[in-house]
Amino acid sequence: MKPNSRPFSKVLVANRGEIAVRVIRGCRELGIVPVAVYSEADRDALHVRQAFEAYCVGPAPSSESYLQIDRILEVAKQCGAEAIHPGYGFLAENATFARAVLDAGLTWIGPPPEAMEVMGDKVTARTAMTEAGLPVVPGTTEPIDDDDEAARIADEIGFPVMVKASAGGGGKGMRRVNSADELASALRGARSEAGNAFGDSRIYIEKCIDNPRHVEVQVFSDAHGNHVHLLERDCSVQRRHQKLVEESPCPVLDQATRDRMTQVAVQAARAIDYRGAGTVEFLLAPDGECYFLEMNTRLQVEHPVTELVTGIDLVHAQLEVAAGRPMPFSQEDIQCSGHAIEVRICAEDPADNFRPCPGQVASYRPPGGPWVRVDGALYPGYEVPVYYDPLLAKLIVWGRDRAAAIDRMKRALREFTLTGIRSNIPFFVQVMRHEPFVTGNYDTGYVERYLGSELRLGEGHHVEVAILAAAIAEHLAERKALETVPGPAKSTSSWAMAGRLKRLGRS
Amino acid sequence: MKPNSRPFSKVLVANRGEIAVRVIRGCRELGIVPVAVYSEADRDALHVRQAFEAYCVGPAPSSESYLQIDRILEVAKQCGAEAIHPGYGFLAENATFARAVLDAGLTWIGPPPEAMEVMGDKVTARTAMTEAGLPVVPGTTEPIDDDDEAARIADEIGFPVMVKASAGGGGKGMRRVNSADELASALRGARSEAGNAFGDSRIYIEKCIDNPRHVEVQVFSDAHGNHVHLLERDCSVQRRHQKLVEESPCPVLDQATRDRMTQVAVQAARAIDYRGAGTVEFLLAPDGECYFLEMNTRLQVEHPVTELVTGIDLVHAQLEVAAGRPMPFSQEDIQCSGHAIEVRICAEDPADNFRPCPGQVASYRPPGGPWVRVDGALYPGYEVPVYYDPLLAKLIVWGRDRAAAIDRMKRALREFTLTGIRSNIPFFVQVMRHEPFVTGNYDTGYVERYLGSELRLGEGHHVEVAILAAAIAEHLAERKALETVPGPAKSTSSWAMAGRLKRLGRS
Amino acid sequence: MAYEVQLGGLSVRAEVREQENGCFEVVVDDHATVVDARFPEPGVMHLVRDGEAFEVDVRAIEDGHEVTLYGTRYSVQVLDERKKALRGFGGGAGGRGGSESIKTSMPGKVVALLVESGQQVSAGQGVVVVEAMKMENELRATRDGVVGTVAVAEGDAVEGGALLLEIAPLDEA
Amino acid sequence: MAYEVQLGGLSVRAEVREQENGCFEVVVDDHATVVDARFPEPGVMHLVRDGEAFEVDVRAIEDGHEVTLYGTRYSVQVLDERKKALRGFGGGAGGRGGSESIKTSMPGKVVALLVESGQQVSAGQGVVVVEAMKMENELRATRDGVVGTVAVAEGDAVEGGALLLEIAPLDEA
Repeated sequence: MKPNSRPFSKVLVANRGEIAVRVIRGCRELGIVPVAVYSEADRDALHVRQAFEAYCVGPAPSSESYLQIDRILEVAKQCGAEAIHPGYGFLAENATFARAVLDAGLTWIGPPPEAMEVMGDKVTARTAMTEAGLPVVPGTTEPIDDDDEAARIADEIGFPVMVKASAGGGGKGMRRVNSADELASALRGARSEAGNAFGDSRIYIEKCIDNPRHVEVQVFSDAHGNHVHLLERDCSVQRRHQKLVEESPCPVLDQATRDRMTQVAVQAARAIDYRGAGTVEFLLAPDGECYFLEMNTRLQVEHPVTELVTGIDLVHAQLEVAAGRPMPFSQEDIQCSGHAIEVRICAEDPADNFRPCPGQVASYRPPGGPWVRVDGALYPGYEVPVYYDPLLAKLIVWGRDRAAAIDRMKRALREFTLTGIRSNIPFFVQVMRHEPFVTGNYDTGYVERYLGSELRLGEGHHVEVAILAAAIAEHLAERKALETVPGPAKSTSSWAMAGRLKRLGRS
Repeated sequence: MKPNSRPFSKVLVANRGEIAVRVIRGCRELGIVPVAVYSEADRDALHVRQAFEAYCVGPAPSSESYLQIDRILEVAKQCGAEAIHPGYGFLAENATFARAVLDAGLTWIGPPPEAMEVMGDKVTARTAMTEAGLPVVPGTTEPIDDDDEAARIADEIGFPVMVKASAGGGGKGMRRVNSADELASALRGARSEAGNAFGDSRIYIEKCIDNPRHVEVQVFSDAHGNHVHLLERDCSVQRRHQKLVEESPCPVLDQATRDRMTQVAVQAARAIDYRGAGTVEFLLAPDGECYFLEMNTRLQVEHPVTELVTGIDLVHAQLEVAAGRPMPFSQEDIQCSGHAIEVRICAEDPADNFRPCPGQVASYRPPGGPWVRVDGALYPGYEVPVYYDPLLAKLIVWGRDRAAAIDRMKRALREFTLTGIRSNIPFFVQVMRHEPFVTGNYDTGYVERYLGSELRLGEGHHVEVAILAAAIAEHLAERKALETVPGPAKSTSSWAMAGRLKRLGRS
Repeated sequence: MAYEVQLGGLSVRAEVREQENGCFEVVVDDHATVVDARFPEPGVMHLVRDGEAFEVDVRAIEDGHEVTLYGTRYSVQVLDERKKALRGFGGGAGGRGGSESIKTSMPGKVVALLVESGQQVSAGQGVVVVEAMKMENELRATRDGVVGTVAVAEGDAVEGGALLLEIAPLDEA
Repeated sequence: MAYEVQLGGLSVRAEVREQENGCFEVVVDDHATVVDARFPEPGVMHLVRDGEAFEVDVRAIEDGHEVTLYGTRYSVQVLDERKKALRGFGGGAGGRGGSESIKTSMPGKVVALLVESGQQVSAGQGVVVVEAMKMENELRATRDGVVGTVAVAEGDAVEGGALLLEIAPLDEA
């Protein structure tokens, strides 16, 4: 019963939002002092509230705070952190940062910078993986600067093509182009987004595989040459290349393809002498072929689904192997038990083209009960800032099988209280009862295919309830407006009314 | 991937609080319409908010609402419920109610009334279990009415003795008596409490086993003669026979004793032709002997720890077997994976002898993240009524091993935001870092042994932080008092101050 | 109070009366319903009607309330006599024939102006790019026309609903 | 403002000043500390001091605040000049020699009165049973004496802190 010695005494978490909270939780559980950094807009953010130390690193824009390598390293040295965990996004896949961390004599909780560089540039990654024997999607083997050249190459590959950021990830700087006349706008948009997101506006072009599924394999490696996989995740429910729903295992993968895919993923990790948590992404074509898409050299947003089906804590494991220890499990220990599904809850309005909806959270009560997990950065009264990604929380459920997991997700979604801002929770309620999703019969075009029709939010069977609720709400609002200056002669019932109204969020 | 047909279409949940919420969640997950009943004090309770139908069954006192058999049956018939789930407490172990449910042509989600009667009366239970070959604690074989007779018997057994309610459970109507002069007061207290809690004031006397552990075995049976166990739980961390912390597996049980105990528990279930979820409780003496204590013929408060180590949803299973189906698992399917710990979060002040602290919840934010489960009935603004049990929520964590589970529990407890009322959360923080608990070296006397000393809440290393926080809070409170009528000429900063203050809960 | 309530194509008359016991009697087109409505958390309404229970999110919007339940969102217009009268004077939604406004529906930052005042544009053409929460959104011309007022400059922070630029019909230019 | 702050045996002078940037400068016995204090949720204070971060529960109590962090609860008296003066007049805690009051610390119901006015009792003897949240609590005499005023009857609902009965010393009876 003796507790393990902690891998580090103090770790700086160079991130914000739910992933910073996730890593801080992992640190606290291992007895590590977690250090938060924050921008001026994030003083009241949950990751700051949960850290043991917290330092402001600059103004709200991430380029002036969370992307300030020098400032973050200065804080790390000043507070005596031994290691830096980058989360995902921001500097997580920035090899320059990783090197700077190492040069400062600190431990980088991530893969070797060389591995990051190979995979960080999507073009060199394609080349390296081809050499390692992985199947890749046809496309350019180097970045394209010139619009005319891009047009020529796209024509050669044949439309539709994908324009992708060389430094990309998470769908940023990515555009599908159906025909030549859309190309110029797509190139402009992709370059600008990529420049803003990664500080690198280079793009490349790839054949567009129609109706593929996005299936990825979680790999894990240590510094002792051990490489394992932790099964696959299906992340095909996407909108504009932003994943919305992820699950493990993939509902349609046959065991032979799974074996091939997981084996190839481990092969990729071994080829680049990988270390820590990584993800090898594949496109699974309708004909059963799979193509290497890219490797994400970091912890993924969707890592919890893997944690729930394997029982392995990936953040703990990252911290252990970063400290030079052998990974605390072997391939035989990794068994898939049951089924897990995650949805990404964002400050977006699904009824209005998923437009971002920052603002103040009025009420927040996450679902609870059996096999429901919420990884989030929310609390009642939290002001969602406009400066960052709209991801607020992830809701993850586990069930004995996929049907049980879907039923549990439905229950949990309806139990989720989040008002004051609009979120995409209603959209997920629709998805969980939508036949193509329930039967597992979906691909990466799923959301766009059904968004305007079967996944519309505007129609339902409770018109009468909506009318009653709206009429009562209006009645109370007008009652309140009439009672402008409540004096001592007022009856208590009007006070009660005012109280009710206030709680209704009308004032 | 075809969904299972639901065992019932509509189920009435004859309870309140966290267990009603738990059962409603289970119903919703299986596609069953959950019907809540509530007292006038519970209109805004979470179980009402989460049900699909809700009916008021009477005034606040439970004797006039949750214990009103006729009224509850009337609601069940009126709304077309097919079955009734009693939760725990209230009518859960009332055989008269179970029979009335059956007589009304409804399904009782619980064991046969005969089995409830045998086990419900602790005296007949002792007799039956002796006959079935289980080891029992020495004591009276029938209830005692007369104080003089009680004194004689207690003398015969030898002090210390336990006075227990014949109809008892959950520590209600239970008293330890160290010497003859304490007996009269104990008898009076136990009878009165038993009468109030169970409508049955009969008591009996048992030998007091000193320094035992309380270890119990979860059993499960169906109507087809299948009886299995789902391993054990250690619930020795108690105060006045109220369990506070439960874990599975028991940290000190050797495999031989575990095998014997689980086998005997299944034997008990089989002997009384049991059905559904039940718990056979044992006292584990320091010498390794175990004694049958009682059988609880219902779902226990602490069932989640068993769910987390076995992956089996006990509420789903209850619903399935109540519908006459065979249990959806066999003994071989039940494997213990990792370790789970639960703490019972109550509206009690651990610094003031655990006195009940009802009131309004100011802020509530449950912990989240990996392998943390909260089963509760709380929300921000919820008014905890004075009429019922102080249990507000259960915090349950899972870890790969016991040390990991304790570390996770520490993390989760510190993350738990609950203000406005006092709770016993600070007490659990103390327990989780207290050496006797951490090493598993505790028994049922643990809490009373250390409460006044090592588990005291009053001493810590953050005196300076406390002084700073209190001084700033006072400063803001006084600033607010000075700004009695903010006029238009006031600066915005005083408004900001007032806002801060309000959020601080001072007005 | 009595209201005209509109939802989708539906329009009904609803009157709300408070009862002694704190419940509401709502008369919808002469059909009376008693609703026990509570507000357990900000923005949340819990209703019990004849035993059926519903928990809904309620959010004030222009001229009414947005009600969300079970994955469906209902935009309900609730107009009293005064509001109806105002509406009558104000006319319908959107000025026909006049200039059209390009507005951003979300707060964010103008990262690129793709057109300038006086420039001729065709419907669907990208005119301005706004970044909000790290995503760039290209707003497009809603009609053929000529760019009129340009109310923002590149780099400006803008509120939700802010006017970015106007596009006048060709014949008015 | 300046306060006398007492915690356990400790007594210090603390002065709080607000800074332009919203932080607080707290001078404790001439040692100045800058604290960035925020109130993210009701009853919750988050403090950052020299990079160290603490989230504490703060609850107003008589003459001060109760501060809870990391499983420890600190009852901190915070007195300004006015309160200190009032305290000086009021004398110490608990009247020595006079009647002692039996109060309930929690709201609940009186289920049994075990003594009556004029009855002689000894310290530790059960005098009244109060039920709160389904648990019965027998309150005991805190001294030998004679029961004086009995302020409640069986079945009464009582608030937290309510006087139940008084016990006078034997010599005063």
